[in-house]
Amino acid sequence: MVELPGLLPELEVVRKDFPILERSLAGGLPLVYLDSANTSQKPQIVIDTMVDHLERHNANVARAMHQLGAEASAAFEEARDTVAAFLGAPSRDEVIFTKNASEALNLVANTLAWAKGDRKIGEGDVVVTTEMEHHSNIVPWQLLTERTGATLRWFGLTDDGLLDLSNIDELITERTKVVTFTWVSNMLGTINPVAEITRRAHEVGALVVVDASQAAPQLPIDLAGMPETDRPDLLVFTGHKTVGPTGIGVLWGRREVLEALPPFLGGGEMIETVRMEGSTYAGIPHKFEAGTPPIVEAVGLGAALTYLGHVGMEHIHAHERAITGYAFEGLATVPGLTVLGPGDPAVRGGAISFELEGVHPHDVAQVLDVRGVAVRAGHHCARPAHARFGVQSSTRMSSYLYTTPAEIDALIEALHYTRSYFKVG
Amino acid sequence: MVELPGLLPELEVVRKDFPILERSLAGGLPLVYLDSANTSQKPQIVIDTMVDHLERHNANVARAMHQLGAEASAAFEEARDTVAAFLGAPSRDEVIFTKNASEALNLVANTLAWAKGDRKIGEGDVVVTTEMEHHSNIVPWQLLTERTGATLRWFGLTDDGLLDLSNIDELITERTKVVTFTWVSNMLGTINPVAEITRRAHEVGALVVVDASQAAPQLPIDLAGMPETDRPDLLVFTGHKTVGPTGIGVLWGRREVLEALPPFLGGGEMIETVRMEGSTYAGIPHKFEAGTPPIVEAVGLGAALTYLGHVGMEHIHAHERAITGYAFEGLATVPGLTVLGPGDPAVRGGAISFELEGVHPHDVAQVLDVRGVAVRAGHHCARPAHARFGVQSSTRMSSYLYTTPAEIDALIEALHYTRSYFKVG
Amino acid sequence: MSQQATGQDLDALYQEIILDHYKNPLHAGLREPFEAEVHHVNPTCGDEVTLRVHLGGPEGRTVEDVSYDALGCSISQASTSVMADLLIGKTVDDALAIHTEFLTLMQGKGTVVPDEEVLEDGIAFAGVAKFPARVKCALLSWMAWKDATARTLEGQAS
Amino acid sequence: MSQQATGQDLDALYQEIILDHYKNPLHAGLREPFEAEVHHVNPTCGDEVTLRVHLGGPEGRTVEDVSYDALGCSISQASTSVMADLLIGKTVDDALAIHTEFLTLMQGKGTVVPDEEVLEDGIAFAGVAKFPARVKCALLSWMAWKDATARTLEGQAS
Ligand SMILES: Cc1ncc(COP(=O)(O)O)c(C=O)c1O
Ligand SMILES: Cc1ncc(COP(=O)(O)O)c(C=O)c1O
Repeated sequence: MVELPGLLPELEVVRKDFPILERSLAGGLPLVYLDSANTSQKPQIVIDTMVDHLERHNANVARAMHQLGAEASAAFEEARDTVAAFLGAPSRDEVIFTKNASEALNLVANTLAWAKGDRKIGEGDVVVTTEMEHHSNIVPWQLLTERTGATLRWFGLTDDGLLDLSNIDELITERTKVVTFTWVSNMLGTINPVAEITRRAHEVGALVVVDASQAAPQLPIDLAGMPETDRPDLLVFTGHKTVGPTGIGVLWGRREVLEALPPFLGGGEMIETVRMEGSTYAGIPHKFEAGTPPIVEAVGLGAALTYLGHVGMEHIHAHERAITGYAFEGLATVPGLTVLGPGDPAVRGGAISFELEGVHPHDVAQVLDVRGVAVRAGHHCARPAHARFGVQSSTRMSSYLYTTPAEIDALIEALHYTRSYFKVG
Repeated sequence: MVELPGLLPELEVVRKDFPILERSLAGGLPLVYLDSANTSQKPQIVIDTMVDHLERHNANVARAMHQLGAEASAAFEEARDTVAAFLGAPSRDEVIFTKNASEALNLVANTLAWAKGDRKIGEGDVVVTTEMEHHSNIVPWQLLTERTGATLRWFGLTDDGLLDLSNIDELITERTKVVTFTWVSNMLGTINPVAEITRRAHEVGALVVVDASQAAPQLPIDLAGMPETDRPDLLVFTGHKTVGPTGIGVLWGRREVLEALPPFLGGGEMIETVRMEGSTYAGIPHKFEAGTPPIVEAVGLGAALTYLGHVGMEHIHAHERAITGYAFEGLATVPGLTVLGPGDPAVRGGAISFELEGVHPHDVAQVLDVRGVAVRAGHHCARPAHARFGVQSSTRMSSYLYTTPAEIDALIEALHYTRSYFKVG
Repeated sequence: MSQQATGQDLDALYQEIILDHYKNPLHAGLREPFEAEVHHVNPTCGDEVTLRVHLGGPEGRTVEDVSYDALGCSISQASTSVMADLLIGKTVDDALAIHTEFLTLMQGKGTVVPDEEVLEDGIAFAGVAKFPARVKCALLSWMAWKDATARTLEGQAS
Repeated sequence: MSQQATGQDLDALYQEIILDHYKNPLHAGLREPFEAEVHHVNPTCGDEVTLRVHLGGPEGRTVEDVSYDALGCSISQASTSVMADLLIGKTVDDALAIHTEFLTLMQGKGTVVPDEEVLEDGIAFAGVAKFPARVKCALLSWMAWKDATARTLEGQAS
């Protein structure tokens, strides 16, 4: 086995925590799962915690005051504490559970449309996003600006796959109300300079919304540790990419901002008093959590983040870097293969999109799949970034804390095989 | 054991399917769970199906084309088929997964605000709801009408807890764009005349939105079997009340209506093509499913509805009626106890809210809880209905397919004890 | 795992003092004069309190009156009654100290030993701390009082 | 449980005929005249096709031309080529019958035996039916053709 500095020392033990990794695929092949940027696999402890909750503590929360209700409420609110600790959030009340990252981003865009006063987005206002965003951080802002008459603008990309900040002064102006961008690109792997952009946006009084869907799984985050000028106002991530279940996402927001925004969805839990003639609303976080929340999902997410905390986000980050570096070396041996995005693996996240000359990404992914190697092919919900590089789609490998160098070897070998299968080169 | 006509013949076998029912509470007491209208318990098969999915088939859907991805997508889309069959939906594409019933109702209210043409809600338009709705079917319409300048009106209630339809001609007029109401009240137990109200609303061209959150768990539903005039245009329910997990709800809508509505949340999965300058959207159901959907939750819901189907919705309905009738008899023996809602148990759903003279509902629930009997106390997210009857809160027992007559006996006994504990009467 | 109750705890929860205050609440009703009136709700269950505060004395730093109209369970009603009786006549600073003491007791999950010198009848609520779902009931009017007092002080300052 | 592929299936998927069409697509390019042009996308992966239909002959019931500009994988590209070659020159009714036959084959999960008389080179896609994720690739341009033809017929009717 290859020895790489930075690799998780107990990698084989970590892998044992993930039951799916023992699965074999068609033809008895072992699973080589390199699609973690799409969704991560789940450790046993997450599954067991959810099962225990469903089999022993299931009840609705907040509203039920019997023993099961108290247990379920405690477990749910403990999960909020865990998320707050994971993000280093200044206050637990600033943590709002949503169904995924997409809903969290839409929540912000929607409430800005209906906000009153300062925060309201309307004609003449500018919202700034970037060309490397996931569709979930583009479409909500398109809908918002189309519906309110505001203008959507965006940072372009350099040929290297970095944000092109050269025209930042034209984009971030007194008219700019919102600046939103991804911390780590799910396609290019790029890690963006959060502090720098946030500081600039704050100078003009714009709100900063950070999509941490790819950052939360692999980078240590400490909101309270950031200087206030550099700290985003709102930040989202999604449970299923941080070894948690589907059906749960997180919106963190600065208290004053959340308090100033109107409600998003109306219904049970988010109210103070309901009269037919009109209602008043609960304080944060409940104001933004209408209806029965994703209870067992929050409990599962709590277990997931606790698990990541035990392994250590610093170590996971180092592991991802080691694997990414190793993959870069391997990919360089495949003729006709071009990596999209930054060339230096040390400044990237753990997702690598590439093209293989003469073979369409679907066909690459298909041949890889038959060899047990699971990657993603397509535009990875980042069509504009693909368009920017003049490609319609790409193949993406993405690693995580359970990825081994041997799995990268299997990928590289399968890529060589793909070339020979399609008789290219 | 009491023999009641209508009781599920294999009740003890059914109970064995629900692991939580074997749990003991503080003091070693058995659990008497009478809070199923709040959330239902989960059979082993639902939990096992979710575990199997997470341990063996977990991947993102639609976008992943490797083996795990194909398995996860198939499981997810099969769940949609199961929901369609459960509702007797005319088409599977009309089934949209949301995070709960509340989101489904908000989805409709929100998209009506942004709709173009005929469906758009604006000044002069009227939305009609009722005084017996759950907050989740009031607040979204308050937000919609406040934000668009439309008017919210509502059906009142008779002293018997039925919808007061005497002024239906004043409420449902040419100006009425939406009529929404609950099929079964979660507080009063009332079963509303869906066909009659729908027919009237359709005569004026209004959209009919039915909240089936309490109906879906206990009544057989066959949308395709309804004459078109009587069939609601949109209908919602929530997974956790139909022995499924939290984090998943369902919106069913007539194809033409769903196609005419603009998108709700923007992001991955709901798009056709994304350009920075603007996007086009996928067809239904995906148009309304932005981001990674609640995958394992949909799979769990599929298992849940399949389970209910095996027991048989007709039988579950009969069981609920038998238990409700038996509970009515028992409650009548408790001095100072008044049931809210229709007096005839045969025309009610399985939720019974009541007052106990001289003891506040919280205190009732507290004493019951110490005896292992879990009920709900408060306004049950139906504050206006409580206000209508001049009460601030009530105690509610709600049964389900696993409820036994012996559990009702335990409730009644605990109510007698409560009276003696608080020295009333 | 369960922090919940058994039969004995029920008696700890519903102490005689609590039931007495519930049946015969002290200082109930809304009275004049007052500087601030607030309306607080427990959204979970619908318990409500409308509460007025009147500060007076030297520099307006004495709690001259706490009057209220409250709807709710025995715990929330009794807590309101006990609070009004405890705080009326105290200086604002002393009242705030009592408030803190009561809060600490309620949030202690049953581990805090109450100080009868400070809390008087309020020590009867020690048992409530073991019932997480009921802590909010006991705190409803205390939170309302703090809110109303803060508003009154703000009013004085401006 | 898995309906998925093993090594042999790969060769069934990527038959020589498919790879030939992929490398040398027939009837590619957008041509005049045409009555309808449509643009279809597979949102999952981004494959796209712009496709034109020209109907002519007696009562405009003959497929005179199918021209296209397509971006996509080998399966979607080859399928477009095979389709154009199959349908050009057929009557609309025959073409629709072929369309149905192809659809049935694709949706058969690998259980349908294709009729070479009807589908000609199209039988090479039998292996695709075993790859649920790829069925959409194979159907993209067929759906586009049907759409464009329907529009043309509507245009004739009005
Ligand atoms: C009648 C009714 N409507 C809507 C809801 C809301 O369901 P959920 O909380 O799952 O969104 C409920 C249950 O809480 C209900 O009983
Ligand atoms: C950068 C980024 N943003 C947003 C999302 C959306 O997350 P979800 O699909 O869970 O809403 C994803 C993942 O799909 C992502 O990679």
